[in-house]
Formats: sequence, structure tokens, C-alpha cells
Amino acid sequence: MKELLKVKGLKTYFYTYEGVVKALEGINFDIYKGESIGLVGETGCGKSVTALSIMRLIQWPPGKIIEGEITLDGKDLLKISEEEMRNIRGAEISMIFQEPMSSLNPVFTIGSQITEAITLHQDVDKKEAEKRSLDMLNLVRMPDAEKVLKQYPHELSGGMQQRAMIAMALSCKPSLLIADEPTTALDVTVQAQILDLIRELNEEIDSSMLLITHDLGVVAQVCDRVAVMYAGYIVEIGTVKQIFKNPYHPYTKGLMYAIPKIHVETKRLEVIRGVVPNLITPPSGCRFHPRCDHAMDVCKKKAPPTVKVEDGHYVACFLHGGVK
Amino acid sequence: MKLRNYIIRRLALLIPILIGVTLLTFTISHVIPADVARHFAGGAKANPETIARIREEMHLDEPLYKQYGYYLNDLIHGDLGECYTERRPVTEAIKQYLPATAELTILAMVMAIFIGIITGVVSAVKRNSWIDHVTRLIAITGVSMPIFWLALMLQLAFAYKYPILPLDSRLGIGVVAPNHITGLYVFDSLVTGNFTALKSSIYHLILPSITLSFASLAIILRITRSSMLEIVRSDYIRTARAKGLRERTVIYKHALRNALIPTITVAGINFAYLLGGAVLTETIFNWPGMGRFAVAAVNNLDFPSVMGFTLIAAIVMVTANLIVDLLYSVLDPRVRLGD
Amino acid sequence: MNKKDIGKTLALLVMATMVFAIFSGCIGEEKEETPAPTTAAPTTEKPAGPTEVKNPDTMVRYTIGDAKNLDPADAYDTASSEVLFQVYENLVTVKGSDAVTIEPGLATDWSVSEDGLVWTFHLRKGVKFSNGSDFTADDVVYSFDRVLTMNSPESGCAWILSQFLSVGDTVKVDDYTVELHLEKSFGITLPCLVYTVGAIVDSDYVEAHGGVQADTENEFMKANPMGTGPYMLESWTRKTEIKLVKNPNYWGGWEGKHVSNVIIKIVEEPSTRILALKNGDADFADIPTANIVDVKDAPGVRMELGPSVNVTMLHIQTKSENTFMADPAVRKAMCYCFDYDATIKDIYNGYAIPLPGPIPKGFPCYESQYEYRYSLDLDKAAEILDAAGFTVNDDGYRFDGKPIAIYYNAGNEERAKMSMMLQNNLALIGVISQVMADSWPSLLGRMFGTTDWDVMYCGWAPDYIDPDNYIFSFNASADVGGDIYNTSWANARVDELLIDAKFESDLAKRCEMYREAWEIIIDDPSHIWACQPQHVHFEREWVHGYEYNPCILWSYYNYYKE
Amino acid sequence: MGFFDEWKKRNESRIKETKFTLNLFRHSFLSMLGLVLILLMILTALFAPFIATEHPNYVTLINPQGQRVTEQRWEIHFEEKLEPISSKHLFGTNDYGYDIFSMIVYGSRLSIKIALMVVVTALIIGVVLGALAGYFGGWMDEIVMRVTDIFFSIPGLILAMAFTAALGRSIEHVMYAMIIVWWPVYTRIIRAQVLKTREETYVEAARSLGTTDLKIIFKHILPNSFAPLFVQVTMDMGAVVLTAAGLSFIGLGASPGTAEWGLMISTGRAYIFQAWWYVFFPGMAIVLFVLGFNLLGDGLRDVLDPKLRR
Repeated sequence: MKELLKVKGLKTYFYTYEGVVKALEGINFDIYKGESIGLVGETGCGKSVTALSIMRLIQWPPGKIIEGEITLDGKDLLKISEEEMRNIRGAEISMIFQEPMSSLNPVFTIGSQITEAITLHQDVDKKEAEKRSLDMLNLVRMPDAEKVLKQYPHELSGGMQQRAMIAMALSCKPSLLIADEPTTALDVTVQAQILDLIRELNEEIDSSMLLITHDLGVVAQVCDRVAVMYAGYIVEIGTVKQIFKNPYHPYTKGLMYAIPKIHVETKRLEVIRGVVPNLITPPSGCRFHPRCDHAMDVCKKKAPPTVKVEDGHYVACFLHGGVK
Repeated sequence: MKLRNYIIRRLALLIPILIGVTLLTFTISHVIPADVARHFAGGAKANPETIARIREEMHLDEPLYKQYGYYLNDLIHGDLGECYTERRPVTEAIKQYLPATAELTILAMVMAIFIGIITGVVSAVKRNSWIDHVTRLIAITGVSMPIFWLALMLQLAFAYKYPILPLDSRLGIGVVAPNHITGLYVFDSLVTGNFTALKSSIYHLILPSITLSFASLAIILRITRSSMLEIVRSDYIRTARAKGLRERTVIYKHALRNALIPTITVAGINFAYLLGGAVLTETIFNWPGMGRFAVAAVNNLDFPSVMGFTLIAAIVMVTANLIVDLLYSVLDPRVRLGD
Repeated sequence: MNKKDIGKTLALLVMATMVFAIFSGCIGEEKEETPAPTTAAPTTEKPAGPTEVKNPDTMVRYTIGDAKNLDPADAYDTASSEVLFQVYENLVTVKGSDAVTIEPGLATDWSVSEDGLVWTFHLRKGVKFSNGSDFTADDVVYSFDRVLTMNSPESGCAWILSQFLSVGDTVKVDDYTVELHLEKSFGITLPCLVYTVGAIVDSDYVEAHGGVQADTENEFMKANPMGTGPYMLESWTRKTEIKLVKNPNYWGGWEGKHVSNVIIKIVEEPSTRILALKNGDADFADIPTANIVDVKDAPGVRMELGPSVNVTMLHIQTKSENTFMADPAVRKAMCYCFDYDATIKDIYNGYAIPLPGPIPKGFPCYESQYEYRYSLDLDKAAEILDAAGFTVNDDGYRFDGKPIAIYYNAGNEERAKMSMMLQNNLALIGVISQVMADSWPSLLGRMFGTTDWDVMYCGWAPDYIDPDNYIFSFNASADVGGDIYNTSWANARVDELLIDAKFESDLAKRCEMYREAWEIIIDDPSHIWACQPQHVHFEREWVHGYEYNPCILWSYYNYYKE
Repeated sequence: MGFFDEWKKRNESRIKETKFTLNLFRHSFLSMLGLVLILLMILTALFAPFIATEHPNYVTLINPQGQRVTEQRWEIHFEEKLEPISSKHLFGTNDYGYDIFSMIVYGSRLSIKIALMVVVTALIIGVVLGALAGYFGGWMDEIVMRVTDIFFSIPGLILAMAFTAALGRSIEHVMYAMIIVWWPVYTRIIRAQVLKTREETYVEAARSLGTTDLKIIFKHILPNSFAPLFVQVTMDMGAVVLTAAGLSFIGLGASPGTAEWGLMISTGRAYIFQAWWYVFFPGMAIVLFVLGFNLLGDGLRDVLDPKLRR
């Protein structure tokens, strides 16, 4: 499988009053054409930062990409000019955000906001653009789309707003769609529909997808591969099957057990003890060691290297090698 | 129609306020230890008959509540009483002075809003840059200056040391005022195609309107800046960027449109400040408007005029706020008038 | 008629005078002058400034106060008269700088019977009003009767005519002859006809607009004057400007050098008036004393100095709540605490002369009060107070620190300065005073409604050229119609003297009486005679033909620019 | 000691916030500038007798109301009137021969007095009414708000003009007039804040625990209204002085000879061509004074505004 996007040694820091927040400490992963990869982890582990870094939307001040490579079809997004990057945003890579309400501009109609994106990246006249936005809305199964075109965000329900967002995101047939917790803000009944929608559309316009979520269930439902993030690192990455069958990293395991399993008898629901570390003064060595039941001395000293445990399944933990 | 009902409702709400205003001004004007009748009668030993007659005309001997009653009654019939200083109905005086003030204040307001917003956006986008600091410093200095002092200095500089601008009044010597349509010379002369008057009136407007706009400008700048700062961090701006819009579009289309909403409100409130400033500006630039009228009235305890003036000011204020609300509904689809 | 009636009439007469005198005088916003036998002498000459004349066919004057009323039958203030003298004409007038010699106006010549009861005027033929209708004897009769019937409800200026005329006394002989039938010979008939109240209006015009009603103003005439004068009112924008344009029908014709437009701009702000005069926007401008130095030597500006008969004084409430004010000693001491020289030198910048008593320089009998007068002498003041038993208490204050209340009308800087200076000097002998500025109406209320004030100010300008107009108004008691300023001061002997003086024809004798009265007045003062300000006039050097006439201040027909 | 730790622990977050705020503040150049200006003014006022080169006399007199009051009196020196800047007269002299520098120095006292008097009094009135109106609502709210509406619909300067004219010209009356004009501003702010915080859960909690209304208002609601009020008050310190100057300019306000900046300008403007220093320096004094408070207020607004902090 050919990779579409390659992230290598990406480091993003935030320089705040309290100190430097090391949000990303050199993460590596690939996204292959047509696949959808899930990025999971607790809140504040750097998922969204990864997304924004790829979009190059980290605002300075305070955020900054320190080093690394993000290559899309061979060209390094961190090297190209802002001009070029703009042409990629929304066209090549587009994004769906967590809060549909606040992510849509309250003073413009849905129609104008979608049309804007289309006219921006495809040289079509206004009428054509409007037609296409209408098609997009129909595509995302928006009830009476014509009406919605003329409506303002606040007049739509959360679900409809998110559909609109999706329509906007896909309007230019991007090769990569980044969905940042697309369903968390919605109520459960709607969540399922939106997820299905995203998956289907994705296949339909065969673009790849980076799905950011803290919900392994969602990942299982939508993704081909999973990357597990912890405190600015990708600790384990592999296919959904691999990760769910036999997670290697203690943290991944923790996450697995944290999912309630109806059909299995369990005394009580397992949880990972401790809290997400503060990224200004992160723990030495493996950032997970304070919470790890199997922590060894080495874990405290140096960060574990990423090792291949099976084909396409990598993990960063001393329990599984890397200790000389 | 919804909008009309709304406006009507708002205007209805005006009435209690205006009654309150009259009550206020009335009390002010009738607790003063001054012999108004004698003054009106012409001074020191004006003959007693005249004084008596005037006392009678002005109901000065009757209890206050009655006097107020008379006042309101006249008011309903559009009679604001007689202006002592000019010996003519207050309404007539106001009819003469209002347009001049309107022209001045409106222009000043427009300038303040226009420049204020632009500079506000710039200093927000370039937050904490030297541009930001300089613009704010200038603006804040502007709002910190006694407006009359500023006026004097400008006059000295541009009408005396480097006489490039006229000193005072609305038109040059010998320039014929345009035929009266609205009383706003700029407008009238445009409509009637009287270009000498147009040129002259614009020319005469420059210094006063700059003086007057200075204070409001700073306030508008401030609010624009802070609301811009807030908005550029919002999610929908991130979305706009994610679409690949160029920064200019993001700022001037997506951000500014939202930032305008609080700005407009402030501008509306600021109109009061402007009217106050007009009093001083007009005095110095010899601008034949309500402000000078009010000062003269106050100095001669010509309270029918003072009351008339405050009443008009109040009406202007409330209307300004109404207009703001209307603009509001235009700018912000979330605001629905009439419900 | 008997003395009592005389007293009454005089009282009324003087009251009316005050309307004008105080209204304009005390506000201090208007320089007021009416007939006075003085002449203006051009002084300082300077190198001419910019030669190119601004608006050559328009005279522009920047003035302080707006006109109040443009109906000659009811107008009684300088600003109004300035307009009326251009728009209307009277039977007789004064010319140039001579305020005394009566010259022909609408009457070409006149005569009076030996008994002085019948005045005959022969009217100028072929005179038209600016609306084209002809001027005839009817208009004269109508005008005078109108004034007397209307009886100037607003200003009271009708007294000037009513003191010798009543309705019906003006008789038409033929279209161009008019007679005045007086009940009693009246010496100053002609001078009285010179003032705007004697202006001739067009009977048809007035009849067409409201006509004449007894004791009621004519709203139309107040704003729409129309006469035989050289100029017509083009527009009157209140508090802004008055525009006059030449009257094509003017009998005097428009050959020779004249301007066809006159603009009188009302500008409160002194700095604006100064700048306007300097940059030539203004041909004439009212300049406050404090600013004379600013324009005196400006290129292209000409200054004229002349004596006036205006007086500035402080009047003292003798029945004040501060009971000690009733004691002559206290008031005398105050007279010694006032710095007369500084007032002239530093406050009026030398543009004033000393005033020994109520009678100003330029009036008959002035000399009879001239030899001695008060001067600044704090030791003497202290002495007097000690002698009177008003000694200093432990804190070093007299009157136990009770302050003397000095009021002046806000905005009048000269008076502010005089007050501060008096306060300073009083403090030096342990007398505390408070200086308070207030609006004119409030002052009126205080002056006449209460006695909780001690010192106030007033200016004065003559209504007729006679000492009586001054000294009687100030120092006769209220009972006989004097004491204009409510000082509550009364002295039987002074009343007697002043009333006798009114009707004494022998000037020498009158001066004697005034002299005696003056002795009393000075010894038991109810006024501090501050000074007699001078007349100061400014114009552009390109203006020609101006002459200061205290009676008719402005006659634009005679001015031109080049 | 132990108590202090207690306190520290309990308010840890608050202390951290304050520290943070102060730090932000220290980094905003303009705010610091403002602070410096204000401090200078206060110092001048405090040490006026040591800074000024000439000094007024003070007389104690019994005023019409029969109270003993002490008044400032400057000595007239006509021989020195309108002297230009010199080592003897740093800012020259005025038409009475007063030393302008000294007058400005002493004037700072009056300006500060006016500003404080007006703002504080208005604040107290405003807070009380606003708190009552907001907290109890109902008819009380209605009345108070209608009244503020009325005041808001009249331009402040004009209302103050009318009041002063009616009360009679004097600096005290100017203060009264301005208090009357100012209180509604604070009433509105407080009311808005109260309405906001009244619904907060912790207030609800306090109420459910039977805490008295007064206690709730003072312990929970008012402290939270601090930020916006503080900014407003700072700005108003300047605004008040400007308004007072404006009134003096029109001719209402301080009596002649008082060392009041506005009055100095308004009398000085007659001499603007002979003695520019007469209007210039008092004008500068006002500008710096007001500028100080505006800069500070502006800075505070940025710092205290939760939306703009980070």
C-alpha cells in the first residue's frame, strides 16, 4: 500500500506563561491512500495538536512546530510557502472539528460558507459553486437542502451542523480528511449516523481519513488502523485487529480494559491509575512509567524506542525489546 | 410586519423615559434661587407690571405640580415654551440649531467609527507590536485631552500659524447657504448642486469634526481591538483558515463582520458623549448649533431652552440606540427583533 | 404737577433706563454706548499689512452679542440698534464723530416756537422705503404714536419719547410737514429723537403685519425691520450672523464709495474674533481689554482710542445680613482697600481713567467732585476699622472671620480681577471676603430678592447727556426712584439736593448742589467708584470712513474698503 | 501563622491567578506607563508644599452656612503678570502674577480630590442600588433601572451643566452634579454582574445552606464584580477630571483664583496669544493625569478580561 502522508519526528511545543508545553515529542506515522486511521488517547495527549500541525494551523504565539517532516505525496508541508499551504488546506487536506456550533461562522449562511470553500479551490463560477454545495448537502443527506443553504448555523440542530461541516470539508474532494472528535459534541443517537456517513463518503470519494477520538469503540467501528498516543508520543500503532486482539503496550491494554464489555463477566471495570502527566515537566524516560504497573528502572531513565512486534504492528515499550 | 411593530414598541417605550427626562429637567429648573421673571422682563428694575404679567404667563406663582402639568400639556401640543435669551419659541430655536449639530456630530461619528475600526483591527492583528502600541497611545491620548484644549491647539496650528483651514462657522464669508432641505449643508448643497457651498461647508467641517471625533475614536478602537482579539481565537476562524482562505479574507470577512457587533453597540452609547463634546467644540469653533445654544441657555438660566435641549438630546440618544439595535439585527442573524 | 408725581415719573423713567443699562452693562458681554458728547481721536498708525482687500464689497464685523429685538419701538440694546440704525432713519440724526450737533435726517429742517411747545419738521421729499412705498408725514405720525401705544412691553424704551410726547401730540400738517405739540417745554427733544426709538416705520407695512396693539409686542416687526435706511435686512440667523444688503431705493444714492453688503457675525469666543481680525476675515472686531496687546501692533490692523462716558463701579448693600456693613466706617475702609491705580494700570491695561464719583469725565459738573478721592491706603483703612471698634480677634480676623460676600457676573474677567484684588487687600487688614461668580439672572435675584450680599458690580452708560442720569440713579434713595442697585442707602439731604438739581436751569447752581451731595456720598459711601473705561476700536487698515460716534455707533453707509 | 497557611491553601488558585495577572500586567508597557504617571501625580499632590516654588495663604472663615471653612488664597502680583518661563517661574505666570507651576502642583490635589470624591461616592450609591436591584429584582429592579435609563438618555456633560447652573457655580456643586450624573454607570455594571453570578451554582449552594442575602451579596457576588468595576473606576477617574474641566471651561465650576486646571485653561485662553504657557501647561497637566488613568484602565481591561488573558 502506498502512503499518502508521512509524519516523521514531528515536534510541536507551546510556549506559555507557565512554561514550555512539549505537546508532541517527535511522533512518526504514515497514512496510506484510501485507508482510515484512528488516533486515540486521553484528552490532552496531543491528538488535536497532531491534526493542527499537519494543517499547519498551530498559532504562533504560543504554539510552534519545532522540527520534523510532514510529507504529502512527497512534498514536505513544513517547507513549502504559506501560499502553497493555503492551496492544500481545504483542497488536499480538509478538517472536521469537534464543536460544529462554534466551528461555523454564525453570521454567514451555510450556503455561502460551503460555496466559499468551493470557489476558493476550484475555478467555477458562483452559480456552479452553489449547485455543487447543494449536491454536497444532498450527499451528506441533509434534510431539505435548498432551505438549509439559506439558513444560518444557529438555525440548525447539532447533527445537521456537523453534516454541513462534513459537506464543507468534502466539498473539494480532499485526498485526506482529518476528523477531530467529530461526534463527541453530538448526542448518542446522532453519533452513529454521522460516523457511518463519514465512513461511506470517505469510501465514495476514496480519500484517506485521520480520525481523532478518545473512544476505541468508534475506532473499531470506522478505522483500518489505530495509533495510540500518550503524552505526546505514539506508543503503539497497528491494524485495528492487531491492536484489539493483542495490545502490547500497558497503556493500550489499560485503554482496552477501560471499555465496558457487556458479554464478558468482570468484577469491576479496570481503570488506569494516576492522571495524565503535565507536559511542561513530563516524567523522565518513558512518560507512562509513573502509571505503569510493570515499570522498570530503565523506563525512568530513557525513552523506549519503537520496535516492530509483528508485521505492521509497532510499539514503544521496554517490555517488548529495546533493552540492550 | 414584524420590524415595524418592533420599532413602534420601542418608540412607545420612549415615552416614559422622556417623561422622566422632563421631570428631571423640570425639577432642576424650578429649584433655582433666581428671579427668572425679572430677568425675562429685562433686568434690575423692570417695571413691576411687566414682571407680574410674565409671572402670570409663566405660571410662576402656582404650585410646582401645576406648573409641571402646564409644561406637559404644552409639550403634548408641541410647545416647548418661550426661549428667554432669544425671545422666541424654543421649538423655533431648536429647528434652527439642530441641523448644524447633526451635521457635525454625524460626520464626527462616521469618522470615529471608520478610523476606529481600521486602527482597531490593525492593532489587534499586530497585537503588542509597536504599531499596536503607537496607535493605542495616540488614541488614548486623544481621549485624555480636554476637547476644548485640543480645539484651541488645532485652531492655533491650522487656522493661525499655518492658515490652511478656516477658523470657525459653517460657511465662508459671502458663500450663500444652500436652499434649506435638511439643513445639513453638505447634503443640501449636494442635492441642489451648489458646489461652492459644498466645498466651503466641507472645508469648514474638517477641524471641528476631527476635534469631536477624537475621543470616540479611541473608545471604538479599543472595543474593536479587544473583540477582534477574542474572535481571531474562535473555532470558526480556525475553520476559515482550514478552508485555506487567505489571512486577509479571514480577518476582514470572517472576523471583522463578527467584531462589528460589539463595536456598533459602543458607538451607539458613545453618541451621548459626542453630544456632550459638541457643546464645547461648537463654543470654540463658533458652530451655530445646539451646543452653543445650550451653553448660552445655561449661563442665562434660560431653562425652557435647557429643558428643550435636554429633551432633544434624549430623543436623539434613544433613536441612536434604536438604530443600533436595527443594525444589530442586520449584522447578527442570531438577533431577532420583535421577539 | 407736584413733587410726588415727579418722583413717580422719574422713578418710572429711571427704571426703564435701567432695563437697558443693567441688562447690557452688567452682563459685560456688550459694550453699550448711547449719546455722549465726546469725539474719537485716531491714534496709533502702523505700516500697512497685506494690501489685497478681502471681500471688498462686504463689511464684516465680528461682535460678541446677538441683537435681541429688531422692532425700533421696543429695541433697547446696542446690538439691535446697530442693525436698526442701518435699516431705519429718524427725523434727525448726528453725523461723523459729533454726537451733539443735530443734523437733518428724514427732516430737512425744523423750527420750534418761542415757548418751546411746538416743534415743526419739514420732511425730505422723494424718499422711498426699501419696499418701494413712499415716505410721508403719515408715517411719522404713525411711528411716534405706535411707540407710545405699544409702550415697549419688553424693554420699556418708550420712556424716551413718552417723557415729552403722548399719543396725538404728533400732528400732520401736510404730506411733508409734521408738528410735535408738547405739554411742557423739553430741552432735549431733538437728542431723544435721534435714538432708534424715534425711527420712522412704513405705516402700511406695519398695518399689513399685525398693526399696533396697546402694551403688546409685534412679533413680526421684532424680526422683520423695513425702513428708509441705506441697508435692508437680508437674513438674521440667531447667535450666528446678521446679513444686511444695500437698499436700492435709498434716497442718498449709491454713487461714491460704499459697500453693498454688511455681515455682523456673532462670535462669543474672543480668540476667534482676534484671529479673524488678524487674518482679515473681519474688518471690525470687538476685542476685550485683555487682548488689546494681541492686535494692537498686528500688521494691517488699525486701533482707535477715544474717551467714553461709561463707568464701572461696585455697589454695597448697606442693609446686608452682615450687620457691620451698615456702619459707614466699614464701607469707607473698603473704599481705602480698593486699588484704583492697579485697576487702571493692570486690569484695564491703562485703557481707563480714574473716576472720582458718580459723574464721569465729559459731563458737566464733573470737576465739582474732582479734587480729592479715595486711594489705596490700607493703614488708614485699618485705622478707621479699629476706631469704629471692629478690631482684630485672636485668629487675626476682624468681624470674627465673617466674610464679606463679593459677587460678580461670571465671565467678566475685569470684575473677577477687581474682586480678587479687593479680597487680597481686605485680607491684609484682617477682613475676610469671598468672591463668587454667578449667572446674571441669579445675581438679579440675589440683588433684589435678598440682602445676603455685600458687594456687586455694575456698568453704566448714559441715556441722556446729563449728570442727573447718573448721580440720581445711583445715590437718590429708592423712595424718590433712585438707588437703582438696591444698596438700601438713603440720605434725606441728598434726595433733596438731587431732585432740586433736576429742575435747576442754572448749571453753576446745579454743580453746587451736586458738589454738596457728593461730599455726603463720599463720606458715607454706598459705592466704590472703580474707573471710567475708555473706548477702544479696532479695524483693518483697508477700512476707511469709520468715525466713533457714541450716539450712533455704526453707520456702514459711510464705510468702504480699499 | 498556621492560619496564614490555611488561608493560603484555601485561596491557592486565587493567589496563582493574581500572580499571573500581575505578571501579565508587568509586561504591558502602556499600563506601566499609566501607573507611573498616576504615581507621579499622587506624589506631587502629597509633597506639593515641597515641590511648589510659591505657596497660597490659607484663611479660615465662617461661610454663609455658619461652618468654619479654610480656603486657599494666592497673592496677586500684578507687577509679575504674564511673565514667560524663567528659573523663577518654571511655567511662567498668569494674569494675576500667580506662579503657574505652583498652581499646577497644588491643583493636582484638587483634581485628585474631585476625582476621588465623585467616583467613590457614585460608586457607593451605584453598588448599593445595583446590588439591590439585581439581587432582589422585581419592582425594585424596575424602578432603579428605569431611573438609570432616564439618566443614560441625557448626555452627561449637559446634565451636569444644568445641575451646576441650578445649584450655583462652585467646585462643590460641580462635584455634586457629577455624582448625580455618574452613579447610574456603576448601578448598571453591578446589576449585570449580580444577575450573572446570582445563578452561579455556588451562590445557589450558599443560598440553600441558608446564608443571608446580605452575606451572599458581599461574600460571593460583589467580589466577582470586581474586575469590570475596577476597570471602569480607573477610567472614570480621568473622565471625571475631564468633565470638571469642561464645566469650568463653560464658566461653571471653581471660583476665580482657585488652583483648578480646567479653570486655568478657561481663563488662560484669553491670553493664548500673549502667554501660550498659561493654557498649555494646565492642559498638559490634565492630559497627563487623565492619560495615566486611561492607560492603566486600558491595560487592566486587557489583563483582567478572561477572554484575552491567554
